[in-house]
Amino acid sequence: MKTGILRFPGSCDEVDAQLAAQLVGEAVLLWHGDRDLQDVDAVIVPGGFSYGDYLRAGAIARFSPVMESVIEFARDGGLVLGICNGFQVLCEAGLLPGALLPNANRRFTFRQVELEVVEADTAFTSACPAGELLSIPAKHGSGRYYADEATLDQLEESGQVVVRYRPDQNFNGSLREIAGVRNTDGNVFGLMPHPEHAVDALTGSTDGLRIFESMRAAVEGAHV
Amino acid sequence: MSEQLPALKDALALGLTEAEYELVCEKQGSPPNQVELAMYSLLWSEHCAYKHSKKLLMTLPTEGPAVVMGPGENAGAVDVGDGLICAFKVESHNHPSAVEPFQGAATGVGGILRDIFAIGARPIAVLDSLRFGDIEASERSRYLLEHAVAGIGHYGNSIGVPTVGGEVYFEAAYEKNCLVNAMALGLGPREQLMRSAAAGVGNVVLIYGASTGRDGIGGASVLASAELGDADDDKRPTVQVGDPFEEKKLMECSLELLELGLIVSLQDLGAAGLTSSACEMASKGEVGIDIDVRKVPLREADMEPFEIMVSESQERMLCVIEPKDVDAVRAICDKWEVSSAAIGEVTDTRLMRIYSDAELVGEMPVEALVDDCPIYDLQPQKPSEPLYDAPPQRLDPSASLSDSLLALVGSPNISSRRPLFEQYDPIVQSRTVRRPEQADAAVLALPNGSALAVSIDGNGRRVAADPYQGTLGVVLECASNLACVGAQPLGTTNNLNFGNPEKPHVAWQLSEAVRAIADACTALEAPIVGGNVSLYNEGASGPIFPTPVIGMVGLMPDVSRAGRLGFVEEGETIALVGPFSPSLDASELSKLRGEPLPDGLPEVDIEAVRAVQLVVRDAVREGLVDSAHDIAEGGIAVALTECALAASLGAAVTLDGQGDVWQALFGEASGGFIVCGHATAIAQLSERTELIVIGKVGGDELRIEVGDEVIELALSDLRTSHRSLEALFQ
Amino acid sequence: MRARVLVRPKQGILDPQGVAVERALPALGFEGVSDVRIGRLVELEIDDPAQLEAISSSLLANPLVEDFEIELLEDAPSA
Amino acid sequence: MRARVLVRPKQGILDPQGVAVERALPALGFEGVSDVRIGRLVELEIDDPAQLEAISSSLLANPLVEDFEIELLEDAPSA
Ligand SMILES: Nc1ncnc2c1ncn2[C@@H]1O[C@H](COP(=O)(O)OP(=O)(O)O)[C@@H](O)[C@H]1O
Ligand SMILES: [Mg+2]
Repeated sequence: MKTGILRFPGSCDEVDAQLAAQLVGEAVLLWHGDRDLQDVDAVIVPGGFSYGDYLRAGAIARFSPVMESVIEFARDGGLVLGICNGFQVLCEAGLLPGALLPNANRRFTFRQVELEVVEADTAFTSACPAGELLSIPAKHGSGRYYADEATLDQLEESGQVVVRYRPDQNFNGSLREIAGVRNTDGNVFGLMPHPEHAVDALTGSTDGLRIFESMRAAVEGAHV
Repeated sequence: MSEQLPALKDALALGLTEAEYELVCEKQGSPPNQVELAMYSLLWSEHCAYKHSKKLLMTLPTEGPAVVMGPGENAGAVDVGDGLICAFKVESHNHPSAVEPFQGAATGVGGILRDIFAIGARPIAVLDSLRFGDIEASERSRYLLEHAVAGIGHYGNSIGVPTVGGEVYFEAAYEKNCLVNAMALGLGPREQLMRSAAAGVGNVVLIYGASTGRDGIGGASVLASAELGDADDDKRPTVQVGDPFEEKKLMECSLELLELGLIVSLQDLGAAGLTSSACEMASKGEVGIDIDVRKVPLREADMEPFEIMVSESQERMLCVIEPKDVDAVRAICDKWEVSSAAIGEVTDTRLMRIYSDAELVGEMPVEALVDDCPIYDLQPQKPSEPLYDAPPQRLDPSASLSDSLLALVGSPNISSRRPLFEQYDPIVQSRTVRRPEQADAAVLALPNGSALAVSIDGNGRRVAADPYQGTLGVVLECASNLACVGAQPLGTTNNLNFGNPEKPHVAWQLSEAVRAIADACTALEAPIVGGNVSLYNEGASGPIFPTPVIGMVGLMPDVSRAGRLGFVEEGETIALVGPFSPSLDASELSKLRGEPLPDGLPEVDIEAVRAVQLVVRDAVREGLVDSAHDIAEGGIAVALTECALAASLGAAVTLDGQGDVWQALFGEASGGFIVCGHATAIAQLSERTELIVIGKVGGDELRIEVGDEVIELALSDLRTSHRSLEALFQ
Repeated sequence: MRARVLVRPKQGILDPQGVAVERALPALGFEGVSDVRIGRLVELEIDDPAQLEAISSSLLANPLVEDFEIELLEDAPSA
Repeated sequence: MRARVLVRPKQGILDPQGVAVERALPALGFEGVSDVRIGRLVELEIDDPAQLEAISSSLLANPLVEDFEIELLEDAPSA
């Protein structure tokens, strides 16, 4: 599998995502100004502060040339994972439902959180049993997931809520404890916590690796 | 511009003395004009010229086997093996933070990061060292704390450099002068190491990064030709606003330029802006530089030449490049959306010549600007009267041992810093093996399986009680922190935060502290590779506590053996290691009890402490012990609490009942460590060093028996106390 | 032409900053303040004000969670 | 009474957000926009509008880096 990780001015966790993706295949960085996705099998929109998070997290990055290609790639069924700022960019770009608002605690917050895998039958979580708790760090200032009630109901019904915070760990105030959602086709997934920072026991947990392993399984399954 | 030359009164308003002004006139051969006076006044300021500290700094040990770059460049650097260097430095942003804590702290982080990438290293970590007034009593101090922490987080998080450690103390002596020091570390290939000396007559001087505005032109606005009326006030903002997004691009752009070998010399623009960076580049390279201020990209079009030269706008760099590389350099800047402009040329004149288009608006010998500022001798004198008031009493001296432990664990200087550090991203860059509260030092993995460890420390109260012994304690504590994770010090940086050095008692504090740093760093073989000095931190109520802040970087061969402070397993043996003779002098307990500072502290045996550090270091490296934690504020009882809370594992401990139980439990001193491990391992360790087995890990309470007395506290109660700072951040 | 875009959190969406301000006021001695909402103020110089609607809905505000209001100002505002 | 406080970065003070937005606009196909300044919009219900000046300078704006302007609105704004 070859993964492409976007690099915007202000991206911070793109190299971390690259290191994580390299554990399951090849991984290259894709410059925001280029439209060529270099034939990757999957795209990661990484964490950080693209364009300083000025105005609104993700608001400016979603207009970059590379995002035009990513939108097309996603429409064609390509796997797209948005992590933290990447999740915000994907929501701003309309590839995922909802929006991420400033944390309810009004502060950038770093915390190791436990995520419940709500949907294990997705291209991003197939390596996890449903109900499993993944210990993964979260770190952000705008991670409060919001969508209107009708949308939330519909997301839950259609299995689009993929991961949730344990209720006592939902520091950002996300509605219905939502930590990550996918699109209706299931090929685009965004979450606020950082699976790429949970791929090595030395620096934390290895629970995040499952996300990358699931993506590899999805890509390789599709190839056979 | 105004034709009228500034006069002596302007020089005085800019902080020069009459004698210094006369010396400037002599060096210039005539009274300086507006631009010249502005530049002299900055370069001859305490901040740039180290007028009152230079002689002391010369006494510091700066050489050692690992040192690749000592003091004198933007940051120091040590060799960490495999062709890599670690650059590091600590710097203060005290005054700006007292005025506007969010921006002051944020730009402090921005400034220290530029120093790191200016020498060709990629910033890999930030640490902060903070001092505020009594937060229990002072609304202002709570405000400063909250905003300074937010500012540090804002900058470090947004730029993608992890903040991996730090320290904060609250003491009334900092009420009017808070301290905000930030330290940064960087990693880079040794052959990419960059110096700031300008070279190559005919080479191009290029500025890149943010545009130049009126930021930080505080004092110098007295030079404005127009009378400053109320209406003009907002034309002269002094608050510098940080833009981490701009700096992120600046950093990536700089590192790419260095990697491509396009840069001859590089320097950040920090305090004193273009003036200091250009003059220092010229001075170090023994050349001259011509600058045309009209070529500098401006944020406000109507800036005068002197304003452009002294502006402290953030996120700017100055480099010297070969004329043939100008297009290539500018193309890289464009790629990163960083603006750039060729503004001058390296000359062989040894003059700084400032032009405004074709007009020469300032001409000064580089040597006069940079080297000829008078250096002053200190007049140290130990004060005959106590300098500091006794703190308010917060704990009844007749409180029980258990209540006293709870009070200590919940006191602002000891309680958990989690509400602060969880506003910082400690893990970006995927290198952080130990983050705050996991170990005494932060641990950062290196590519070859080894690791760096870093710690920052500075207990001002103990230094106030005894500048020499107190400072020894600070340096030793830093090294002890490194030992606890298994690291050996490679080098040290320091920030000397003191009051007015022209006062004999402050001069005494300063000289004693520097003497201690020199002695301790020599003994530890941890030479000083850089640092910073922040003087005049005082107001009508007196000086701050003398606060030498020490940052130390060490190396351990095997990252997988990095030590931790929390207990590990039920049933393990707990031992007290080291030549530990606790005393309540200047301790946290005596502070809570409202006792005044003593005059002097017990003597520290540096060699004995160093010896036990080596034993602990090796025991951690070998995996002989499972945890190690040095005893610091609050004594052994607090250290045990921290080991227990970090692991959510209780302990039952018996301490020697001879002597004063208060001293045994809460006394402080250098050289004590709590280690835990299997009984056989502890027995093995006892063959290497003085050690007392004091108890076992287990249960959900902390029980400490001492003589006839017992402390018995549920971990949950200790934890509640330990979280007391959370209330400030609701 | 100088223009101003006022961006506000939509009704019904929690505004933690607004809540914090509202909570802080009584402690500072200010009573009788309620319903505090904090949004963004964007001021700009624009050649073609007809573009403002598109700029606002695509960039300055996120219509899912924010409302916006455009004001055209003849003169420069009293800075 | 409904009131509105416009909080802006002071003249001469760097406005990183404004700069970033201004730079981004041409890439989105919007030309001819300049001098973008981004501030805060605070709207509130207040019994005694005479307090607004004090509230603004002590809490809503940081007078070191921001200016503010108070507008009293008779009716509720078109939310
Ligand atoms: N306390 C100190 N100990 C050792 N070196 C110091 C100390 N204070 C300043 N220096 C050195 O003096 C030089 C100038 O420092 P500074 O003016 O802070 O530089 P910059 O403007 O690059 O931050 C640096 O190389 C710094 O390391
Ligand atoms: Mg420097």
